Amino acid sequence: MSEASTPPTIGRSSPEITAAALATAPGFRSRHLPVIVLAVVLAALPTVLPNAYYYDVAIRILANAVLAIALNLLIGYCGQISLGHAGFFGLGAYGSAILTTHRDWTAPMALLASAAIVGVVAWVVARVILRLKGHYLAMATLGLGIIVTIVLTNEASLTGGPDGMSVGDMKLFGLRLTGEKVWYPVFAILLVFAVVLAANLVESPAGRALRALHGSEVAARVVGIDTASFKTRVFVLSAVVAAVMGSLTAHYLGFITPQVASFHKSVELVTMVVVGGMASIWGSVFGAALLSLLPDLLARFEGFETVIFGVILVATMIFLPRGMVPSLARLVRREGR
Amino acid sequence: MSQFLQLLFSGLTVGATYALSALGFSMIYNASGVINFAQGEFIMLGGMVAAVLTASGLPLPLAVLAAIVVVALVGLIVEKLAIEPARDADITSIIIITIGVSMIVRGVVEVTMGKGSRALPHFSGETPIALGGATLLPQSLWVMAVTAVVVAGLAVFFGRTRLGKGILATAHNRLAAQLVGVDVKKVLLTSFGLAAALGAVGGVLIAPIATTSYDAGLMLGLKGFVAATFGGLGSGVGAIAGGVLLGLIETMTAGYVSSSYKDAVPFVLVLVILVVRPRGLFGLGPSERV
Amino acid sequence: MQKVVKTALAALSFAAVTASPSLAADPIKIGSVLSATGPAAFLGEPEAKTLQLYVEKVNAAGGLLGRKLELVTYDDGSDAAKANGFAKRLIEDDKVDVILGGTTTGATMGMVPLVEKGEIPFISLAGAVVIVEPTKKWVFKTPHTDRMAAEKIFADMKKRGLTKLALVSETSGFGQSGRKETIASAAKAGIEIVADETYGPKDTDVTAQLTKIKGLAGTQAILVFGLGQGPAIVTKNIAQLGITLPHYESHGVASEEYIKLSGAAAEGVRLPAAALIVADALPASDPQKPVVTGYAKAYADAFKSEVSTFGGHAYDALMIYADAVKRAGTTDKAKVRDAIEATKGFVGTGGVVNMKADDHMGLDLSAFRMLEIKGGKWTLVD
Amino acid sequence: MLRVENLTKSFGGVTAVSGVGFEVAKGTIHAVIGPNGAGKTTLFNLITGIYTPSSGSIRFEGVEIGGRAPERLAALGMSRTFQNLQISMNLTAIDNVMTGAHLGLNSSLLAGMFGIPDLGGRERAARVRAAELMEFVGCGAYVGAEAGSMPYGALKRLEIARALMAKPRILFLDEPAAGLNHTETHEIEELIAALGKSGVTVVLVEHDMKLVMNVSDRIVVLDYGKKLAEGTPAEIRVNPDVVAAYLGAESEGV
Repeated sequence: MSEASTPPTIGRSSPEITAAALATAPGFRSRHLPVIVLAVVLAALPTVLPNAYYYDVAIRILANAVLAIALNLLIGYCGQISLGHAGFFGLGAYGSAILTTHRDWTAPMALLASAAIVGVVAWVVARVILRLKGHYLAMATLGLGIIVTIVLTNEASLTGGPDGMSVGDMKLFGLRLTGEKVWYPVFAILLVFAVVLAANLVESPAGRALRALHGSEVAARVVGIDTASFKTRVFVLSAVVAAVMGSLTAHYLGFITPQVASFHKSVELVTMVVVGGMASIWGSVFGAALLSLLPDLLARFEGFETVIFGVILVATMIFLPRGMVPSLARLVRREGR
Repeated sequence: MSQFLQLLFSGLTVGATYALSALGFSMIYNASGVINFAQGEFIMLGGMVAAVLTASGLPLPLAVLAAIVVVALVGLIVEKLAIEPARDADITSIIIITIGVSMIVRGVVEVTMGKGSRALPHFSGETPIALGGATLLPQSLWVMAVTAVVVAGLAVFFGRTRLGKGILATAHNRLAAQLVGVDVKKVLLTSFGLAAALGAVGGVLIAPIATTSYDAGLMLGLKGFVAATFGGLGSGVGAIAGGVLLGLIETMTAGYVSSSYKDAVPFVLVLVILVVRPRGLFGLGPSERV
Repeated sequence: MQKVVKTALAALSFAAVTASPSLAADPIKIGSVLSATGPAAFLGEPEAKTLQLYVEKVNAAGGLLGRKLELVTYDDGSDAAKANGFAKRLIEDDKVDVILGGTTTGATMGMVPLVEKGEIPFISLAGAVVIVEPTKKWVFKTPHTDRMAAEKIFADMKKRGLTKLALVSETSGFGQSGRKETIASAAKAGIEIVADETYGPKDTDVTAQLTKIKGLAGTQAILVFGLGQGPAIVTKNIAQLGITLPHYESHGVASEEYIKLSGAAAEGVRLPAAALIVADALPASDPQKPVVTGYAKAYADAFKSEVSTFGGHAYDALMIYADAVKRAGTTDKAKVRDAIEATKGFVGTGGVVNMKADDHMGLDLSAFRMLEIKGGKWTLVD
Repeated sequence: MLRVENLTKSFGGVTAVSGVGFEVAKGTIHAVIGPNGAGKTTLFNLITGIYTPSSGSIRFEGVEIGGRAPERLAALGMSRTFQNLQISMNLTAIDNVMTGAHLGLNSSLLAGMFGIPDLGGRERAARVRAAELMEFVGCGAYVGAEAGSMPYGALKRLEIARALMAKPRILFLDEPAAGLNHTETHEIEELIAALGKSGVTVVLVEHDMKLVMNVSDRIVVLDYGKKLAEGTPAEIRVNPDVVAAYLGAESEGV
């Protein structure tokens, strides 16, 4: 404590301390190498995808991965559960469908408008419900999603009711986006962007603030983190991402039903986040891939698929409680030592 | 007036079943801080097992009893195999576990008992009772009466028995309860078994009126969760009040406003209530210590 | 099991599954996407069983054009978005020759753009009019439409001198499409809709809506438009409230299950349905008699359960396809499509099918019989 | 610098703090002591914005701050630690400390996503400073550690480092020595003394009388939510009321 006796500076720098500090900074290689690998894999994938069906599976994985990453920012990093996120996805999808079909808007304009509307809705909602904690927040978000589904089902003159409505192709810069092979690069690029942006975010001061408020809200507040504002902004961010993905998915599929906004879909998204690994971006990518593939893989089990799906969920949460990617990464690290 | 009376009867019947479901939620929430998304499946399972057994020739009272026992056992198994090993997991993870459990229960019922709907015979006939211009099924009286008995029984259990008091103590402060010698593991197990049995009772009571099928659990479970939140999670009085209130709101909305939006109204209302009272109508205030 | 492993490996690794070039002895691949689980499972399950049963039967009888049939079925879990994905899988990966199915209208409409683009014959098992109106080149359907059901009911009401109808429809796709068609064709038939209520498919109590209807003066009949257990609850609630008005149901409840669930409350209920469920009561002269009794017996023998008209739709779809292939003498998709469109006088469980370029269903009102439940049994009204 | 007047807080029917008033001068070390349940932590929570006062006034450099949210008080230069550890266990140790620099960094989500915050090297500088502070408070060995793997004593220091990271003008320490052994307590005492010398105004709640008497310039004594006495350590040591309160408390076996 000898340095303390020479005021007024608190804390002395030394080359050793500086080196030790910088060694803890997230390294360029550890952060960007996996992204480059991802980009290369996604770019190479078309050479081995035999036909449009596999493109379709790939696109579903990509879209779900983007959704899961955005939701993970809210659930995994920020610690705020949402059991109604498909509601925003559905609003985006139907926003685009309705504006292009009934109002003759161009698809990009409709997408932007729906995203903006969802942003405003999410902001208003967040201001009100993010004061709630734990299961009360779960209930509120769940209710929100269900209300969206009910409205989409009932307003049949706009939405086509429970049987759904078709959505036209999207034109972007004079290019008509249609077919799996055209959409694949769009979603692939989006995922790479999502991974890079999310990785940057969680390592930034804003990301640190999010994680800190998850760990201890009161500690975060006394160092000046406006927790209410952060929660709101992340909620809005993940809602807008969901809306944009909803719009794109609607154009890609060409047909949507209110089930895109259902409780089931919300739970599926949360499951991707949790099974893949909370507060892990790669976990979300992995969780999305796994849970998007499972229904296809289990399609032939004739009735037992629900049981198997449930067993996988329960077993993962019991044996790999932090989710697959973080738990396995930890195991590998321990083995390596 | 007779229309109002009719809606009141319907609302109370439906509300009583929601109350039973909500009580199940509250009981498990109290003992473990877990919202059990499989509670609806317990209700479904109760109705299905009883229906299958009566269809195979077992007398109704025996079938009902057997169904309650079977479902309680399932509740115990669920706690032992799925909840206990994950004690320290995050809220979100435990929600996923209970959702996984509900898928397993639903899937097993689907495979073993089929996808069709089933009805249980009414306990004492189907001749409606006329009352002030409205009619009431004898089964509705069963629903309300049994709910009242269950509520009274639970009051005695929590107020008088050692185990019941232990559950309450654990709900209040797990560590302190452990220190004064409450067997927390046993409390958790009991609460799951009891909640499952409660669900089964609800399922058996409502099955003659509403019929049942392997996929009936989700909606009943969600309604129970809404009712429990209405009243304030963990509050017994709140669960009953929430359930009855929810049933009344639904039928009154369907009767006087719009049947299309009757399912949306409870969710809108639960949002409003949470905004005004973040812990429901009868929930306790926040007790965070810094 | 081997197939599962193969699928698993292929999907996981995206390894190229080389599509083997078509040989003459290759089986004819029948693709289907059905709602074997989920809310529409009670429709999809008998459909799936029927296809399975009759593909076996056709193969046992020597197949089609000397080739065996191979059935590839996927379960969409009653989720239209999944149906869309599985249709892609059938077209692109399984390379099927025809797609039967789409248990629900939503699932069907989700697949329509794909089959139109993929130029593959598609016979839907779902009810709504939108599937075949406007006519889509590759899309056909076997079940009667909800509009026909409404018209059949209106005709029966007229005969009984009833004109004021209270409508109770389900918020499912089936119910809402039925509601739309009922309201749209009511005026033309001279029927006035005096109440328009709805209920959810999982509702446990509908007395509130019915109490409202009970309080309305001048109502002469009630029509419930829904599927599965919902209408049974409505029926029980009608009895509970002591409403004695003539009570119609849609063709959506034409299965034994409805009578079982409703019990005594179903007494006197009328509904339009295919000849299938009254197979035994049909006069011997009825052209459908041999077909429906044959199917009903085969199904009951194989699965130890009662037939429903829904399984019949699958039977009709498979047989219409088989018939078209025989006439075309090839499985060439365009030629088979033309042959399906030229189907004339085909006797199925749903009625006698006469397709035209602008009619891809080919059924008229004669295909519907008005039934009444008497003593817990279906009986013919006319 | 800080002036508390007639501060009162009641929870339901219970009055936890009643009419307390005192003043903290810039650059001094001020202690708040009292038996368990005397309202010390409640007083801290009121001043640092966790609780809203029922009545009374809190002025920080002449500005009324009663009921202001903690995040707004942090912007004014107020920082604190907690009696029950409040560490984000999902972060590394050094990241916990770095959260203290939050207000000095660009915390926009968009900027974060596009990697802008570190363009000026501010993030890097903050990281170095965080390590220096960890060294300063005596947990430099844990610079590369996960917070979850650190022992209790080190976590208490980590909280102080985090509070210092915010460059506070006034620092509230809530029982900094609680749960520490004799040696550790002594080190914390030296640390607090060093802080005082460097010009930070310190207010602390502490049970360890030796530590309080050694480092404090002034002491406020609370009992049953009321101010019992105030003065220098020498005055407090001989104050008959204080002696009575503590003897009374001790005779009850506290």
